[in-house]
Amino acid sequence: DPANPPPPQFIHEDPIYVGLTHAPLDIPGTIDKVRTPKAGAIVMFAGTTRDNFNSKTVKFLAYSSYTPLALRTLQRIAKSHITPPSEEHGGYSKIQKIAILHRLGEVPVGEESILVVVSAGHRKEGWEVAEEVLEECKRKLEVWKWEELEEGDGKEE
Amino acid sequence: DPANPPPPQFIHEDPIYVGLTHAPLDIPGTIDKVRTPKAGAIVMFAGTTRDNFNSKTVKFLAYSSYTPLALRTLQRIAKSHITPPSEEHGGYSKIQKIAILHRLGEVPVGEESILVVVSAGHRKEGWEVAEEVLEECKRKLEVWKWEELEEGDGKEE
Amino acid sequence: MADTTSAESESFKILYFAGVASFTGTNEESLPAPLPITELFATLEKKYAGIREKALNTAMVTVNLDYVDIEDKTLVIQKGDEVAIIPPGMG
Amino acid sequence: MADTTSAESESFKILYFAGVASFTGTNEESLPAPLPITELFATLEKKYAGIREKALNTAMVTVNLDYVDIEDKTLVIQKGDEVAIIPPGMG
Repeated sequence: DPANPPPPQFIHEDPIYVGLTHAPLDIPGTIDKVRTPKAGAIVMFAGTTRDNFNSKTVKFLAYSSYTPLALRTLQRIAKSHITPPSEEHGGYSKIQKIAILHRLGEVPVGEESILVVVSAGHRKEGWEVAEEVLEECKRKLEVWKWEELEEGDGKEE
Repeated sequence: DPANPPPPQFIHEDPIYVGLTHAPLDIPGTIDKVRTPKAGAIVMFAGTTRDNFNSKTVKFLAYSSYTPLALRTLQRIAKSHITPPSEEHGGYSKIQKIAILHRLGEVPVGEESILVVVSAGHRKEGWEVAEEVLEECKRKLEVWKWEELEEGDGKEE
Repeated sequence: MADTTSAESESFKILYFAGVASFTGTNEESLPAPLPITELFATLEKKYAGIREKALNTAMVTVNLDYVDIEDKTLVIQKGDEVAIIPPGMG
Repeated sequence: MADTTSAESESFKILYFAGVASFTGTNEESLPAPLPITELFATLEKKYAGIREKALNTAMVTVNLDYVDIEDKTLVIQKGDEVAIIPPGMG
């Protein structure tokens, strides 16, 4: 029922923050969740609804999920990247904090469907982990995309 | 004169937006500058002041610049990544828009000194160009960093 | 003692998503329990002819939020369990 | 005609940044023009003994916002020019 969407599902167990929500994603609020004096770098990836797919015009994307399982998967992915302090990273963790949010339901053209934000002591680790986390989400997250095309021939992925 | 800093210097020639300012960097405003229906990905890098450097406590970082030249360099770096539409990128440009901002003067611990934001049709190109642009800025930008350490022994880089 | 079991209490819940739900025409239904996990796909194929090849072969299965091996001969879906057919992710 | 030139009008502006400015103790000063670019570093070394090895050897030079080759024998800094010594970037 789009008029009465289920409540957002968030887990905030510092240094991880993950969630699924039908509301527009809050970029500055999510970045603030990973901010820390120990970080020299914050890397953010936002997946947005593009107006075209295989030369067809996209009206919107819609995402469905198996929410309790997807939330657990987000938590597991995020936690797996919080590693103990090590010599290699100057006595600090490879990354400091991580946030992953996925929007559900319709996501209009130009708006965000996923946010991955990582803070790290150094930029190299920030880039590396943010990209890894995004790819893991694409492969493992129990969230599915529906493309509503202008011609009406939506395509499940 | 920190009480009366020089005015910010911005160039906004869509699809590029670059600037140097003594004010805190505006993350959502900068992301909005690269937003476009043609993008499926927005990648952002924020360089932040870390509270430590070589095991010493950092009080703040301060940045000075040769502002007119640095602004010209930012514009040149940004423009160099706006390439013509190509077959390889499905008839679109490799990336859509790009924003680069650098803060000048004191940047307290936890705050941003540089923002690089790139929008692209696909995530691969977004990651690639954002990281390239950041490295070019580190190498070429006429901006210099001063680390104010707790012990008082600041170090020019 | 009176027989207090009903069709519902002797069933498990099964959830369908994305392409699988398009095939079944529903997101959720009840099926009779107990059911050995090894018989799940055959049971669904009997109900939805063609679903195995079209949707199940690339899917995974969870029982009560844990991924399971559909060839695990020791695993039997019990009444009240929540089973889900998980199609591949977004890629 | 009266001689209207002054020290200022016969000079160029030179800017120092970061480590170079720490060495010179100033961010900006005027030097007499014209000056062949090939003599710039020697002129600065005469004024700030040791600056060449400590700061100039890793620096680049701009004249009126354009990077120049300090070995370019055809290039002479003119009065009113803005010259800058550019230390290496942040790395």
